[in-house]
Amino acid sequence: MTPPSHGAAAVQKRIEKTGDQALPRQALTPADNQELLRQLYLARYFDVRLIKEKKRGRLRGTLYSSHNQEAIIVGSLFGLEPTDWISPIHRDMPAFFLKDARRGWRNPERNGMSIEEVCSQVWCKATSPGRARDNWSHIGSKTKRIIHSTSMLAGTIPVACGVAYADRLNGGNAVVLTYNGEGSTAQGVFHESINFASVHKLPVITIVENNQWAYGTPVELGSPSPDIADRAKGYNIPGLIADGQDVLDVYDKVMAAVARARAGLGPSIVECKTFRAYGHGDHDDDRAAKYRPEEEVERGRSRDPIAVFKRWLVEHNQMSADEAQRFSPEGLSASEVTDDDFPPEVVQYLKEGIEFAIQAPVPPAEEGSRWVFAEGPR
Amino acid sequence: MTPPSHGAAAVQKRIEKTGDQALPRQALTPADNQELLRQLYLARYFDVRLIKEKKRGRLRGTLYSSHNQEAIIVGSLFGLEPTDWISPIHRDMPAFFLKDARRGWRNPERNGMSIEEVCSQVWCKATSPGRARDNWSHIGSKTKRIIHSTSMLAGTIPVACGVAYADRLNGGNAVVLTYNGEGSTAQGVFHESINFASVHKLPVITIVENNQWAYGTPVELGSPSPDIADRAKGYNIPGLIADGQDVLDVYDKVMAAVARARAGLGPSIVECKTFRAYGHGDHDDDRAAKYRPEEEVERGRSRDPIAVFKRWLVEHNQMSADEAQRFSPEGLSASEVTDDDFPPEVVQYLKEGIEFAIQAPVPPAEEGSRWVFAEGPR
Amino acid sequence: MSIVLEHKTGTKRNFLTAIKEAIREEMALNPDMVCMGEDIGLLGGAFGVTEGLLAEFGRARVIDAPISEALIAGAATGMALNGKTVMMELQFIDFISCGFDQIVNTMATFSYRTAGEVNLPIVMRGPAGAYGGGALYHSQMNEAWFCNSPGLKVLCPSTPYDAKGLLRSALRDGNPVLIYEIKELYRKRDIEQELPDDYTVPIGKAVVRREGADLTLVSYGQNVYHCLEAAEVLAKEGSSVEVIDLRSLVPLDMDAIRASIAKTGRVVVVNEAPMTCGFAGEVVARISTDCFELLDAPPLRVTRLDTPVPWAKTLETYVLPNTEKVVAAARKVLEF
Amino acid sequence: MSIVLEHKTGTKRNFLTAIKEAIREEMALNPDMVCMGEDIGLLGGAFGVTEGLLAEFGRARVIDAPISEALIAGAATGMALNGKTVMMELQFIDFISCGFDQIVNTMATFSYRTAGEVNLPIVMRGPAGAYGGGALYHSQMNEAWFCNSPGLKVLCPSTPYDAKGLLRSALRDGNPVLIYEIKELYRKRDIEQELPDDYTVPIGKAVVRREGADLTLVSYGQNVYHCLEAAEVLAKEGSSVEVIDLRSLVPLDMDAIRASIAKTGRVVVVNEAPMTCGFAGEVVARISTDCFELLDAPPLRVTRLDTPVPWAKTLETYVLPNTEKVVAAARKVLEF
Ligand SMILES: Cc1ncc(C[n+]2csc(CCOP(=O)(O)OP(=O)(O)O)c2C)c(N)n1
Ligand SMILES: Cc1ncc(C[n+]2csc(CCOP(=O)(O)OP(=O)(O)O)c2C)c(N)n1
Ligand SMILES: [Mg+2]
Ligand SMILES: [Mg+2]
Repeated sequence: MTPPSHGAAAVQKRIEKTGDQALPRQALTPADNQELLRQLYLARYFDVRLIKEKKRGRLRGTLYSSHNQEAIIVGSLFGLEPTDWISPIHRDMPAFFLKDARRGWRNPERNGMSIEEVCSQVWCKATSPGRARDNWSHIGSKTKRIIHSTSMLAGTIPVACGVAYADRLNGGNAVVLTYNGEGSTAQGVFHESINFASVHKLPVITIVENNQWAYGTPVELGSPSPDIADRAKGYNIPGLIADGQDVLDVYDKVMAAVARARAGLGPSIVECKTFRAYGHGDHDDDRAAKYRPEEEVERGRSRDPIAVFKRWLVEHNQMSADEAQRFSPEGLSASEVTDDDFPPEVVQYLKEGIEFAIQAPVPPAEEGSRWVFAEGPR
Repeated sequence: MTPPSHGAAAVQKRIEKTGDQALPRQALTPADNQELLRQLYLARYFDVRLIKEKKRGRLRGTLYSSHNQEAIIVGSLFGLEPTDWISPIHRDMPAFFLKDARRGWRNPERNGMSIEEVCSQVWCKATSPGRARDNWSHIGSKTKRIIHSTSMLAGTIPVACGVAYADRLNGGNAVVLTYNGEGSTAQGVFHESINFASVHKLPVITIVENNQWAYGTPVELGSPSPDIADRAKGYNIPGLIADGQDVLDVYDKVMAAVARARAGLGPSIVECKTFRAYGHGDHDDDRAAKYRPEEEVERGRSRDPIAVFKRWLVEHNQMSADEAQRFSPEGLSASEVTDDDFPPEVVQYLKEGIEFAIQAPVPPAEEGSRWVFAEGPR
Repeated sequence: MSIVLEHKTGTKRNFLTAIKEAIREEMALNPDMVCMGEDIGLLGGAFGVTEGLLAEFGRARVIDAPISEALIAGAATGMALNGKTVMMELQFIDFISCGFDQIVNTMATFSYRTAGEVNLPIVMRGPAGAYGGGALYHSQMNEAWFCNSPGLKVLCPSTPYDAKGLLRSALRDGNPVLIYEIKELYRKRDIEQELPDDYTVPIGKAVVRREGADLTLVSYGQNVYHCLEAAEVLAKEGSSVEVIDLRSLVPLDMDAIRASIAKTGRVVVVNEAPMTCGFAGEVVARISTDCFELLDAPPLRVTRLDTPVPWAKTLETYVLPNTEKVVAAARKVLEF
Repeated sequence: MSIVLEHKTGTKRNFLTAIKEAIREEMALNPDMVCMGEDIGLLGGAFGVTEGLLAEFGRARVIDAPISEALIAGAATGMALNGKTVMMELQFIDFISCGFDQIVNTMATFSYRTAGEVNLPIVMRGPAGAYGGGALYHSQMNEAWFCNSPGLKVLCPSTPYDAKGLLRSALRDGNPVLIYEIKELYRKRDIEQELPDDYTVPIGKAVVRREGADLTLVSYGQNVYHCLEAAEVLAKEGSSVEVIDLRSLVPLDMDAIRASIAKTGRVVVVNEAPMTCGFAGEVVARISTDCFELLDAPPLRVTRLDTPVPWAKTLETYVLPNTEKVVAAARKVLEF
């Protein structure tokens, strides 16, 4: 049974480049670009490492891989101010520690989560920001301005609206970035929220990671248009389409939306065309092979965001072809790569996080009945 | 405190005429047009009569007047097949007895409710289609193909989708017309439903009665665009705008949508620009004067649908200027008109319905605990 | 303070005015407070509870929301997450079902899942209850859904004094609080009260509305008045009936219930919501577990039948509790 | 009939397969039946319950819905209104809250508000329950919300036999039926059963899983197994414990409960949902009212604490019922 198809081959064609001469990327220095690449490596390494840990039975819960979608997370976060808010969901684990990472991965002042915090969460330890009370991506931080999501898809967008509204009252100038899969945009609360954001010109940007599949349902059965950006038309707001495999294109489009939001002009939707590397979650890898056509898988894999960006760096003389060869996890699945495929500082960074998490205590049982209601400051 | 405004004066300008030469209206005979006018009178008379009854304390519940919005109900229903489904809501009471009325108001074969049934409902009697278990517009009929709505705004649209989907499976060729206020289109389930209808190309037509106000909230605070039809763009479906005061324009636009739906091309939104004659409900008449600018009220009242249609008939030589004077409730409020302002057959028709309802029994108390679950055929 | 001085101290306030005052006073006291709901600004609310707020506090703090209950609840959560205290009005409590997920899964759980990092000062309130011919969708008492959803406090006052005092407490509580306002009480003349200038009513404390020795009637909302009337009737028959008004469902004041049953040994719980899994059942369950040895007769419930609320008066009366039904149940228990 | 013959009669079926068979058989028998849900077609459902349906019955009758629970519930209502029987899958029962209004206000009330003109043959089913580390949003038992919403039947089977038999009954019932499928039982080996070729299990009948004379344990879903284990432990201590599996919550088989308590005089109700306004409370309330004279000890509840379900194993164990907690409660009642 082959699924109906908007035509996966056509996806690429629909990624309109803005063609704008004054692209935000012009402001990025070669050093910035090196940092972008490092972050891509880090996001990828985090993912492959977790996949391995999960396979070895060391982790509980389901792992929703962000493999191949890292350019969306890295590119969208790179230009944010520390005071901006984000709301990552199931497929965005690296966003927790990449937020504000430009100010230094280990910078304690950084307005993002430390790798220790994130690993503690993955390892279900008391040192996680939520003390291991909800799982995986369901963490957040008020001070670090990361909205805590639930499992209910699109459920954080109204919260983002409230955060943005309050920020304006508080005299702030923050934008709020929410992440969603394309399938989740079918939820009613997506509509209610974007509608409200548009009416009130709230600085809420909805990043739609259109990886063509919502679990086992192709985009054709979830949306009348293959371009989720089209949904923006119903709210009189911009719907940008970015090449989700191209970190600079994501950066450009998101920064355009950010600039607009910060100027008080309201929300945008930024659809990032991408491709889900594996099954929906790690439990789905085998079944995915049955419902997803092999040709689509191959086409998708062919544009690894690390490869795409390295190619650009080489073309723009910011990296030699040799250097580009040095660390090459691109195109390889989690089971194929080794630590040697990644820069040592990336491996080291995560290693420390994992070590910390492994040593950390589990939450004491009696905490189970605490904090149903406020107990005053923790 | 004046409300923000998309500019009520601009509303009229945005009513695009299709300009299409092959307008559905071309098929209407002068006799059809006389019937349309009769139906406008009937809808108006029903409303003013109920307002009077309510004022005298003879009715329970809240009355949401359809005064001044009758062209939407009459024009949208006129071209339907008996097998089509409709789903009227709070402001559409006349729709219950106008459905399929073209086949004869008193025709027992007609696939619409009899005036006795509707009056029984209004008078809260056991002879109402729902045996007076829910109030006012919350009635329906499976055999007559009228979907029973709840109070939850937009809540019947997903039901309409299901009805349409099943009709297709049943081998039918029905369209389903759902009615909504412009404010209700902010509901999440509106989005979920139109999205689904578009994906499956369901023959679901959403009539949006944009009367500029949702209770005490102007359209500006409920929608980013003054044109609710714009919401259609997010679903890749047509969003037509009709002059809700012009019964022929409503007929044309709805019939265009119906033709498209019946051809298997999917849903449409037909926004009908109109104006709420009184307060939101009869309880709101006095307060409405405080939140709604007087100039807006006057501008709105100036285009009574009965007057608009009579003018057209005179211009097109289907009525003499004298005839047009004969029954002239247009521009008058419920308290100003008398029975003499309406054709006698209209007055008589309703009178019989009311008489029936008044004589009808109230539901016996013990029915209160019945039909929570199926009891088999009633 | 000026806002307090403006009160017509000494004059009686009805239930609705008491609520109105509480909101206005808290808005004045707390610059971080925001009100949000459908038609609460320009119109001043379907029942007029928020009349005047827009003029006094401005559009930024008094938000006329679109008809989007899920957005409203979610945005309230986001505002509270970002430092605001939010009063969120449901136009009718019946429509809370449209924002249900945001309330039970996002808002209610926030403190728990963040291990207390985030506390949400949100008050959700709206007109509730039957007896007014509102039929299925303008009559609901659906409090049990929320009592079964950990993380929400649930209140239901029956007097102007409590309505104001509890609402003020709720707005300062730091947790999401859901208040069922009985709309049939909004303008009831014979329950009007003079209110002190500045006071709160603690959340979680029941109150004895009438003392008695033979039977305890436990209730809240408008059913309290059925209980008081029943107590009158029973008094004439020689029975001394105690009436407890719970006011707060979550948390529940079991001490007050227990103390009363210790005296009377007999109890009837009265509540207009559907019986199955309604709050009356919870009260009966706790009583039968905690007060087993004190009971001289089975604890009874008088509730709505397990039906929606129908429109026609005959039907509505048939399915809802009323004074006669309370008296009948009381007699049964007294004669046991 | 071929579809029945295809069963590997004589081989054991697990809980999931039993459900799968019921759906497939009813789809084959009833050409007006439709299945709808997220990922039920191409994927065959998150747990594989609907695997093969798309291939066998085609796209028109096996609908891969968008992630729109309100639409799904509303469309199910519309299809049923227009002649279809609908099996609607919730990917996890937790997400039912996103379609809540459509279920409680549109679907559940349809028969009532149309005075029986419209009956809706709809079965809503989905994986439910905790103990698997699913945390707050993949662990819920929120059945009490729906038991408090008149017009829905609510079931929770604990064996493959019941899962299949009840599902077939539900699909023929003509009312909206909501089935909580305990996902931890889906593939549990030691509860596999041989199933007869063609059978149904009546809705509204409880079953005695173990007979006993000293104490009644009332439960449903996976807590039945905690009760059975507890009964074993208590048997070794010399107590004879009866275990009742309710299977059907609405309607509830009070006769079965009463008959058991008439023997034992003691009862503990066990349920993994939060305590307040949970179904265990309803059972205790009915017992204390209807069986007052039969009780020799207070009826107790063993439920989840009034918290969400936390992720970490330590926490999850702390808040949920288990065999030890049931034993402890039973001892208390037995020693009373
Ligand atoms: C309200 C709700 N319904 C259903 C689910 C189950 N679910 C989890 S992920 C998923 C698919 C999401 O697809 P998409 O939004 O495209 O994100 P992706 O996983 O592809 O990144 C589904 C249906 C859920 N989490 N929430
Ligand atoms: C879900 C829901 N929320 C709120 C309401 C209360 N309510 C009833 S009518 C109405 C205004 C509707 O405005 P609109 O959709 O524009 O229709 P109109 O009355 O103007 O015809 C509101 C808010 C409701 N019925 N349902
Ligand atoms: Mg996706
Ligand atoms: Mg309107």
